[in-house]
Amino acid sequence: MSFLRVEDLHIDLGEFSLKGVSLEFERGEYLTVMGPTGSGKTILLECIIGFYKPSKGRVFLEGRDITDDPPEKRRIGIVYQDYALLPHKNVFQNIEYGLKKVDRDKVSRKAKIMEMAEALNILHVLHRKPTTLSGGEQQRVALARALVVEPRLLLMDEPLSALDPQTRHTTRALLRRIMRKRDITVLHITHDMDDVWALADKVAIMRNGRLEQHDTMHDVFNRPSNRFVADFVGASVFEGTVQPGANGQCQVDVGGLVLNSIESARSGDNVRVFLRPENVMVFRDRPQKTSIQNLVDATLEDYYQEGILYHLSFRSQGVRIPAVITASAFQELDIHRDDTMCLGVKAANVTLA
Amino acid sequence: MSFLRVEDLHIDLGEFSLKGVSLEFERGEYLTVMGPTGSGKTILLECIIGFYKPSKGRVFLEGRDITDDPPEKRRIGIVYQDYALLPHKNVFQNIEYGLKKVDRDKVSRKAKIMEMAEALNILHVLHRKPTTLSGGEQQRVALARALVVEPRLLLMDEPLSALDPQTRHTTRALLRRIMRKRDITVLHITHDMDDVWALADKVAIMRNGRLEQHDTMHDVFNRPSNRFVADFVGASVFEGTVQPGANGQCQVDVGGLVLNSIESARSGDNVRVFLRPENVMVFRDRPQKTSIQNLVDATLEDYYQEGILYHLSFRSQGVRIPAVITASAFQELDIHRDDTMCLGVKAANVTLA
Amino acid sequence: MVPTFEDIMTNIWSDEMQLSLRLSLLTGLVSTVLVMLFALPIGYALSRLDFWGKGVVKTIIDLPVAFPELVLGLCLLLLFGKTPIGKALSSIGLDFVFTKKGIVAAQFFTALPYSVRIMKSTFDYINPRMEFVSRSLGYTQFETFLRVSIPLAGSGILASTVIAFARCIGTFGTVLILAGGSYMRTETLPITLYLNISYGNMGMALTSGILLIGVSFIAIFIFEKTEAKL
Amino acid sequence: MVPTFEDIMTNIWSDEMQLSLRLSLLTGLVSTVLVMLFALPIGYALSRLDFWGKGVVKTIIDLPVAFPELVLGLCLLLLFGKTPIGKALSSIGLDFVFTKKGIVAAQFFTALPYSVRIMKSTFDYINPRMEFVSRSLGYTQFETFLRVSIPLAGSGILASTVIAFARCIGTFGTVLILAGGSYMRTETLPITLYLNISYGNMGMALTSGILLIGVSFIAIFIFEKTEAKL
Amino acid sequence: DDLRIFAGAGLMKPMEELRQNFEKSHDVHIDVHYGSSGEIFGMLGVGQTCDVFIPGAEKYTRDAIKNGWVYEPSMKPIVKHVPVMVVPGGNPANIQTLDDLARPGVKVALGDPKAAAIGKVSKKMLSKAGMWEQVTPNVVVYAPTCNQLLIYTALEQADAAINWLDVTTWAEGKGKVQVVRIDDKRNMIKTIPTAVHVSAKENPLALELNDYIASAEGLVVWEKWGFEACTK
Ligand SMILES: Nc1ncnc2c1ncn2[C@@H]1O[C@H](COP(=O)(O)OP(=O)(O)OP(=O)(O)O)[C@@H](O)[C@H]1O
Ligand SMILES: Nc1ncnc2c1ncn2[C@@H]1O[C@H](COP(=O)(O)OP(=O)(O)OP(=O)(O)O)[C@@H](O)[C@H]1O
Ligand code: MOO
Ligand SMILES: [Mg+2]
Ligand SMILES: [Mg+2]
Repeated sequence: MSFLRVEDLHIDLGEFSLKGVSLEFERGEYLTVMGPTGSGKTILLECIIGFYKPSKGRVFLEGRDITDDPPEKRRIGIVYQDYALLPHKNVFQNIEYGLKKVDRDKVSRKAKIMEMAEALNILHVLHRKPTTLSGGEQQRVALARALVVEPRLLLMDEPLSALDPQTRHTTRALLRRIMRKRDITVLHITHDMDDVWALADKVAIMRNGRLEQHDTMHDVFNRPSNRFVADFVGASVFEGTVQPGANGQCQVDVGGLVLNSIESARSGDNVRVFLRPENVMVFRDRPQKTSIQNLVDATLEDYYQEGILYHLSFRSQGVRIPAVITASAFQELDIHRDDTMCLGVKAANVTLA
Repeated sequence: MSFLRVEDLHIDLGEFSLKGVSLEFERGEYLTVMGPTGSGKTILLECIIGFYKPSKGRVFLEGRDITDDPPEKRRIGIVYQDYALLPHKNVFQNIEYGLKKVDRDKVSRKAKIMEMAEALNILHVLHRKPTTLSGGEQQRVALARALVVEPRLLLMDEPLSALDPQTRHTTRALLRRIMRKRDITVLHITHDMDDVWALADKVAIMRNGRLEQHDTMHDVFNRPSNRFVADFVGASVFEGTVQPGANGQCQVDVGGLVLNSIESARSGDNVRVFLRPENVMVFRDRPQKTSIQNLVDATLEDYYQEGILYHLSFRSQGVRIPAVITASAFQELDIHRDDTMCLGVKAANVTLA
Repeated sequence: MVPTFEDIMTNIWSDEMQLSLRLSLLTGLVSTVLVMLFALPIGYALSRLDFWGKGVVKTIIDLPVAFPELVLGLCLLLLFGKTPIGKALSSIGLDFVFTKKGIVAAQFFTALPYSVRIMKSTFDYINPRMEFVSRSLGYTQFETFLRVSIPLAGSGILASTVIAFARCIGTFGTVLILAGGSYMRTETLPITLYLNISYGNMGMALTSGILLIGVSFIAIFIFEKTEAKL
Repeated sequence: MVPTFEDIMTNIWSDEMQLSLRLSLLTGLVSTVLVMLFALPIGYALSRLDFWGKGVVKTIIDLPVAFPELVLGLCLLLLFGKTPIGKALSSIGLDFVFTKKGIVAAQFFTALPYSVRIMKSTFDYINPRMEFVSRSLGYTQFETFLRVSIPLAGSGILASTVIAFARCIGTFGTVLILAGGSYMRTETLPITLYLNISYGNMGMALTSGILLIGVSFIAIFIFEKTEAKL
Repeated sequence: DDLRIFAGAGLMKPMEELRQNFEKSHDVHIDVHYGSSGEIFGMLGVGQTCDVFIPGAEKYTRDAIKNGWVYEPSMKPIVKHVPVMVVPGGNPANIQTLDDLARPGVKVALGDPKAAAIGKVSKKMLSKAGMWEQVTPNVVVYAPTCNQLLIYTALEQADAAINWLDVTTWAEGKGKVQVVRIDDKRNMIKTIPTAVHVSAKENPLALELNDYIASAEGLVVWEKWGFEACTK
């Protein structure tokens, strides 16, 4: 029995509708939800918590149908995108507000709040009213308020978006620690890939009111179910044909380019082949002794810099292969447009579907 | 004469104060402001726009002292952290609101709005009231409202924080295009390094109500003025002594490790030496023929993965050297803890101060 | 005792009732408009500005609510009577004692405190940052008041208008004292009701009561319905 | 005509004035509390719930504001008089005609519509998401109403209370008709004022007027001052 | 157990004393409701009841009897009600006789002929004198009660008003108004009656109160407050 099960959820808001979202995950799992802005992530979350009543579909929590429960019976923690702090209470009281319902002991409440505030570095604003806080401070208060009650299920809507990289980093570590220790199940909406890498067990991708894919992190990133998801997670997709022969492993012909994969597939099948640019190694010369099973000569068509990374776009036999390398590697390889270089991809990094 | 000059700005909000912030930049420049949450970025912006009256200090715009001007005379565009869309007007009217003051022609207004809405991908919500928009949609409307009037100075407070990576990317491109074309000067508060890399001419770093550094992007990242800034921008700092001799270039002794730099310094001087981890190349074996002037053997003490990147921490002769490489490079190099490897840094990437 | 439906219809079409009805509606609407024209800026100022003695000013503005209508009427009579103020107003044609203008004045001063107090509280709920954004887009403080503060105060303006109108149309004592409550001259519906009770003319009294309720109901219903558009 | 300061002091300490003052304050406070106890939930329901015929319900609630006090008093007299409702209430000890309880009833029904309307508009300005967060943290709808909606409505509650209190302490006609306005028994300050004008006792009349203004001023001032704490 | 009186507003001063006397001697509580004659008459009209009914002029009691509200045998005349002209202190328009009310430019305040007893009397009196048509253009207000009429005179909103003599006593004492007598030929003096409501005709206490108010003992009180007994 899954912990949270969302079954065929529909909701119609006139201009926008959720169209049959089904989702389930287990106790203790950490699900991140991604998707373009306006794809319905927040609405989905507000359906689960009970702010919107679905026109069709059910929500089950620990096997119980909670679709018609009032929110106070659901006991689902939430961190709102716009924080929704109570303006008439100070920060301490805001955090204490929900805790009062689960912990009758004032001293123990205070200890918990202080611990949480310390971890989130908001001790200095505990006595202040939320309206005087900076964006990042408000966000951490909202987080503290939700975390301190240790809800069985915690929904978070872009909970780290207003934090600086440093704080975001430490807060992620905090989240990881609490989730493990308290066995909290989490649904976390984010636009930040780093949140996904650092926290997620599973990933759901939404588009236009529909769930495009809902899978383990590895599968979503390496085996996107369609081109939209592939683009969204930054994977490359090719159409290929499985070739006859080969030893246990499998060979796929992608427009003349033959790639080895450790996955198994029936010879002659048409398959989709996925590559992630960060798994493509770039060599100036073809390496001599190496375990890399796919080595391809390719020409650099284009590149651009983004922060400390260079995004390269190679072409080999009519197939476009992307790669990502660091600034230092870029310098070291002394790369120029139209250079012909050697690309390497491990057979384990060529996924099929 | 600089375009915007902030002179020794003080403001006291009880718990928090801005303590003598001075800042200036030229017409057409793009300044990004970073800093930990609660460091006073928003307050600084609200002082410039006139929401807070400074207790001391002046603000000059194009040479004119505007410190006491009412906001409507300043004509400074603003994108608020919490958007501040007018709830009684629909999205079109929100965008049109400021435009009415600068363009009396309805047809031309409409054309401008449609163009802006198209570029920001909010055409489908133009007729909606802001309260029904998703976070990212609201943010883009706030951006459109500020951009469409083409203010001489535009202040933006985390204007891309609620957008998905894809949209953020295209919006950055849009910003770059508009700024160049319209000669708009920008002050942009952000927590996202990618914004800085992609957009900034200059960078200011705030902490605790003070401006820690305000310089060109290159200098802030490669020559941080103190350890706080260095940590914030992710650079490593070492104390070193300039060694005698050498040919035009300069050699610095950092705890026994000798690094070459293309910068000049007087022999015997104590200097600070900066390295950026993405400029450190990692080799399994010492490369044979290479132009890299600094090659150091070092032991891998620790590493962790963040997204597609691996952060490595090496030690050589008591000096801790960080490096960043991509997942593919990590695999290719087949790295393990306690391996001894060779690190390379170009002399151009060793900066001194 | 209970008048028949035909009685009521005849009463409604009587000259006295027609005049009273028209006068009530006219003065009620004019007064309500005037009240709101004053209440909006005063309420806004009380909400946004901070000045020494604000508590006292607010109290003085609230105070007339506590006055029995007859007392308020007397105060107005004293104010507009043989005082310099009264004479000055009189010399520019603003004669309030025993006149139709007096009805408006009486209604105005009866309803104003309510509306001001409601508008002040309403503006307290409006985020000044909204107004600031408008100003940063080039609108003056006054334009911003018109284009941002007032539209955002919609629900409060509605409450304020409904109460002002109801108070204006229903006020009796103030109008009676200041405007005299003379038959067919300064006779609004509440005065018609009162006069006809005194005349022992229960049919007319009842009719004016019914008319007052009917007119108020329709007017308030229309006001309340506009909410959907806010 | 103008009484001396000594006159006023003697008048203030007269039995009639003391009784009237105490009765005014007592009934005014009791009524105000009762009004707010009813106005808060009713206003909340009108703001949050959507139901068929809401426009009509709102209009009916607003309507009594448009009634002249005497009419409202008569309506109450008819309601609490020899009707089944009146008899039922009477049988449980709630006798409103010509009693002190009647003063409270009269004031209550006079002030209630104002307070309800103001509270409705106030709750319109409160983001329901705040209430939702509270419920998701385990508070029931009623607890949330007490702990979130009401505190957030602070400024509106203040406006509502001030107007309710002022209206209660100042209402005259309703009290006169329902509670009888009899000397030394159901005599509030406005009634004292009226009775003494009628007695031709201008000194006492003026004193009660001054007292009414003074008491209202102090009470409203105290209310308005609490705003700082909201 | 309690008794209720509906009395004309102008009769308050003697009525209060009479009430206290009767309460003491009979250990009973009495509520008195004061209003203009038209108003208390109207209250009977909407079904309100009282024990004793004392309007400002006999006409109201007669009408009440006609409508079956008041018990006819109980009706007793008490005192006279005397109309006079009331002018602001100092008599700025120099009003001396009834004819002065017709002088152009004089601001006249009258009681509403249909609402107030005094209005009814004024209209009759002026009509009989053939002056109604001349005076009406001068009328600035028809006040529904005699009290209101007095206020307008005291506040100089009218140069003259026709009002009851007894109503003016306080204001006269304070120098706010002056009384100008109307010549007896043209004046119309009224009587104030007391009577028992039909619902109380079986109540001995009500009848006793009614008797007391009109008794010799009661008349002493009335005279003390400036009223003139009918019998004289
Ligand atoms: N009350 C409403 N009525 C109509 N449409 C609505 C309403 N609320 C939201 N929407 C629309 O539903 C869509 C999904 O909204 P939602 O807030 O779930 O987006 P999101 O995925 O959370 O986006 P973001 O990443 O920008 O927060 C948006 O296009 C939004 O405009
Ligand atoms: N009205 C106020 N009264 C007192 N302190 C305030 C007030 N407004 C802001 N502060 C405090 O000033 C500090 C700076 O706030 P500011 O909003 O400028 O931070 P910021 O740098 O923009 O942070 P963030 O990145 O989280 O938005 C914060 O600690 C905040 O709590
Ligand atoms: O007592 Mo009267 O009826 O006002 O003249
Ligand atoms: Mg969202
Ligand atoms: Mg900020």
